[in-house]
Amino acid sequence: MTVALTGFNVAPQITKQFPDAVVEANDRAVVVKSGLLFKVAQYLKNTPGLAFDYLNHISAVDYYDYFELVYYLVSIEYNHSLVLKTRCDRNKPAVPSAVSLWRGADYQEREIYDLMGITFEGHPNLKRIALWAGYKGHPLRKDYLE
Amino acid sequence: MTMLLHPSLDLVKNIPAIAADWPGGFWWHWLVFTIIIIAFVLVLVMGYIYIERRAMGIMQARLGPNRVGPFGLLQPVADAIKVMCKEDIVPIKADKIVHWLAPIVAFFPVLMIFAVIPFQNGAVLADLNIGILYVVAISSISTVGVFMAGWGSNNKYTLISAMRSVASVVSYEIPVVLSLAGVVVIAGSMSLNQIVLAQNIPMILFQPLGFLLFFIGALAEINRSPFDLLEADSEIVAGLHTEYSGMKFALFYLVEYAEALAVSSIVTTLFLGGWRGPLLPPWLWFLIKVIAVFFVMVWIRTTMPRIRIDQLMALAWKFLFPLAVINLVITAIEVLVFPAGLPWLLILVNLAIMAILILLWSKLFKLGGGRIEV
Amino acid sequence: MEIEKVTPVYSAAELDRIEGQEIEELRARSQQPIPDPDRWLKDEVQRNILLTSVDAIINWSRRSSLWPATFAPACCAFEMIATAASRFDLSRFGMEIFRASPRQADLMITAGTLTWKMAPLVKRIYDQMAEPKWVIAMGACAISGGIFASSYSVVPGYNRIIPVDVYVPGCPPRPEALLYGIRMLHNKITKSHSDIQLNLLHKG
Amino acid sequence: MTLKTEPYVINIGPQHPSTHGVFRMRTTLDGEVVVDLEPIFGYLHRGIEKLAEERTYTGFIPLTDRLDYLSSMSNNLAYVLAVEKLARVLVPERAEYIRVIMAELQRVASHLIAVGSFLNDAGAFMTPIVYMIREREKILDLFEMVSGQRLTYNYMRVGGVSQDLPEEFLPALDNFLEQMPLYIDEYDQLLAENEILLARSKGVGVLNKETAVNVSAGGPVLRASGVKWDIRKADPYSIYDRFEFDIPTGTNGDCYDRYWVRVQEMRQSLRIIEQAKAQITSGPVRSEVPHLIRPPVGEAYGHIEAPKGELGFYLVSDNSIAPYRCHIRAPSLLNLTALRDMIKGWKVADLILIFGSIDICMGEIDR
Repeated sequence: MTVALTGFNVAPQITKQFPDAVVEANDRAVVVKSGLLFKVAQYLKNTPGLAFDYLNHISAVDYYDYFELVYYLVSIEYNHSLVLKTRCDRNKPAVPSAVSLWRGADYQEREIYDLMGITFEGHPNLKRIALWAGYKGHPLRKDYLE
Repeated sequence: MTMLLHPSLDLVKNIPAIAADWPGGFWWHWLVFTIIIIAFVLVLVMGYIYIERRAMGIMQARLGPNRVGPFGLLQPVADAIKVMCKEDIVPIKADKIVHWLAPIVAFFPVLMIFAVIPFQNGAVLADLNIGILYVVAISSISTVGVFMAGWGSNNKYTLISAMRSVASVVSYEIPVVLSLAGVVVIAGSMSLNQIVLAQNIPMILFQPLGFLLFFIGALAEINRSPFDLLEADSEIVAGLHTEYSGMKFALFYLVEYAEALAVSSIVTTLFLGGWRGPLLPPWLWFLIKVIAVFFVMVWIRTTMPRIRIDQLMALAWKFLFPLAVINLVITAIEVLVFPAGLPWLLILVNLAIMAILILLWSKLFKLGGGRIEV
Repeated sequence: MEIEKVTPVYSAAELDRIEGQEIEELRARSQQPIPDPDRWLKDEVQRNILLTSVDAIINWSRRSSLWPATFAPACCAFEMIATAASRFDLSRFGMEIFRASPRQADLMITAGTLTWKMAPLVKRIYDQMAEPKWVIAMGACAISGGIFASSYSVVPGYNRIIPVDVYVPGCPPRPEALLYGIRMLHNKITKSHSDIQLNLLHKG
Repeated sequence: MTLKTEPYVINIGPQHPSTHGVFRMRTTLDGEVVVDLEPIFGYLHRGIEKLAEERTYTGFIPLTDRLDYLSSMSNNLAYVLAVEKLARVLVPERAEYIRVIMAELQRVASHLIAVGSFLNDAGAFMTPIVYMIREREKILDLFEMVSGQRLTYNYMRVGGVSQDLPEEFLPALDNFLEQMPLYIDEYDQLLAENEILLARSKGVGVLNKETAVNVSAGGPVLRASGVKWDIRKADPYSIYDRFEFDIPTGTNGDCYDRYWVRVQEMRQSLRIIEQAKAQITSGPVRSEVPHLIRPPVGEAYGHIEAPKGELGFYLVSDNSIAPYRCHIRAPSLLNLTALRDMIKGWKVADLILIFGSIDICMGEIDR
């Protein structure tokens, strides 16, 4: 059975390493600052005991005021999982890219860029994936007008 | 030159040889046989298409065409009429003359091969004393047509296909010719009619290895499965035919099956005793054998996956070529030792030699590999 | 082995931009359905007696050897493949030769949803097919966009892009339904005129 | 040796005989060797995630059928599991067994197509896929018995399945379970030692263990690389903890291993169905769920081991009748991430073969 680590389990460890990284920790997830996302992810991936070597999926949710990015991390070694979240501003949405940590993020980040309009800084090939170049708007946003 | 002719010619004697200028006069002979050959090729190509589709259907647990005419026999006719009535498209950036000429250049050499194939004793358009050399030389010209099509279409897929075809023909010509040499050494003649007359015992028994090498090489030369890299549907769309439609495509389609027909005729003539056989008339024996050989080709096509281009080359140079040379040497020694004709015991010896050589080589030679660092 | 680098004529970004433009243009152009090619119904009465037997043979050959183009966008493709495979066996009608190159195909079975991104390519494939050619719209998506009609990227029916001869409803249609559609197309071809005859009609 | 040749760009797809749908690869070739490759998606992007936001929770089930249209039952299962997690719905015992039987039958059906089209890509002219479709038809018959559909079943519901098994289903299933192992043996005989197939697929397109994990590959692709990771064992959903089965893993991560893992998984699936059939209980097949489900505010991630890898639905609810956000973790998309590494340096023919061995479904990739 995959043990789902909650925010309470992991937040203290992250805080120890990056004192002001954690925004919120609840029974489902740990929310970190978008600026420190890459560093936290790196820490989570490379620390023995956590070793989240498998990025299950990335998702983005539009909450009208902000975007929330959901990283579902799994450790195949320890068989546990963690939901890592980050929030970004709706006016100028940008978060650091995780491709250099998990290459599985490649197409998913492009998809979020395409459909949600969030820029991933440091992505090697950030362009539209599902729609075509020149398409207006980002369909998965809640205020998308057809 | 009559090593094998001396024992008993009774089978052949029953069938009187047709005069060299039958039915009288050079021009009549020429006209009649040209018509026979064209009719033979066209009708049998349609037959082949029908046989291939029905046999393939049955091997794939289904029926195959059966709605058009009795047992679907008219299916190839319908295909032919339809293809001929279709629009002919020439791509705007194609090399128009080359694109137009390619199917013709590919088709006529194949038709010319049949000039030396005997349908009965002496029933042949031109009984050339260098028959095999003629076949080998003429059949290679088709490749020029294929390459013209690949180049003239101005399409990358066709170009890849043409390159593959040229590469395979150039490589496979060598083992094919060497394995044919074995037959020539035993029969003591290059005339196809003489070779048939020399086969009181079908040549396949004296040349089992030669037969296999020739058959594999010929399959590769005419690009039939498992060597159908030319028209590899799953890789390069329709390969060579990608830009052809209508009548020109029909010609290429015809070439494909006419080549198969040519190969099966040559195999029949050289290895299976040609038109010879008991009871039935000679031309019927010839037809039966030709169709049986083609059936084997269909069988292989439905069973085998395709091999890769570098494996194709490796097979020619590392497997077929050395075996063909060894086969030729062994045959030459046998003929030297038994100048009065090969005794039937040699059949067993040859079969054993074939089995040993193939087992040995399949241990030495493995297909595989192929990655290039980029 | 050393390989010399050659810069391509267009960069990947440039190609993407051109393709995007093409899609937008086609999208603006094809907001109305193309009427179905039912020319044969009108001039049924004008049937030229002299050429009917030639017509009959040509039409017979055309309907007896309809070679479909390999074109499998979405879900319906697997019902099409099932139709071609052993249980339903399309080869009975001489249709098992799926031509990979549209140049040699007669029939396009549009098996699946069409998106605007795919639309220019479908149009190109259709244009690449040699005359005479037919189109069967297979499945709800191909007819009207079906279950995805309200989506932002789906073309509501292939008839916005190319003329359609026969519509086979279903989501996806069963193989029997597709076979019925093919039979309908056979009937339609039987009643159609050859190009020779149409040319004569227009002249006379 | 220095060989100066000019690489050229060739477009493979979206309409190409072996791109399994409308996938497109902008390939740079040097002669026959693949130098570079850029996959281009989106030719089947139907906006399913957006459509989820305008449909009710139950009304979205038919759309999940059309994601990976070769394994509709698995898609249904993953989605209803996510909704059940979100709305905290319990499922009756019998329904769980029915779900397992369906999901495993679907795995066999999907793998049949995967193996068949892999061999078709290898150039075996139509024959293997025709035989495998023949067997798949038998599974489709079983599905048709329970759902009335051949491809898009729309069978599972939140809190169970739409209807009970008909009387004739279990005998027919028995019959199928008797025949199927023989067919698989037949494939093994025909293919497992075919010299050309071995030459074409052994050592071709190797995906090593670290890369496979790093690119989030899943399913047979991950397991062929030697990672023993199967959601059915790692995080047993439904009632998978009650069955005994093995996870076949490969060693080299080449095309042949992926093919072999799929064949072995078919056998394991049959084993699971065998057990589920023996244990199945009688009772209701659907718990009482309101017609319009309004899950509490929150989020849930339901995932299963679909035939192509881990299929997950990430649902966010705002206590309305429609999902606020529905994200689909599509296994095929993530499996494709490694395509470029696997293909570089191989020939065009291998490109098609390696691509075929990943077993993708465009409906799921583009969504």
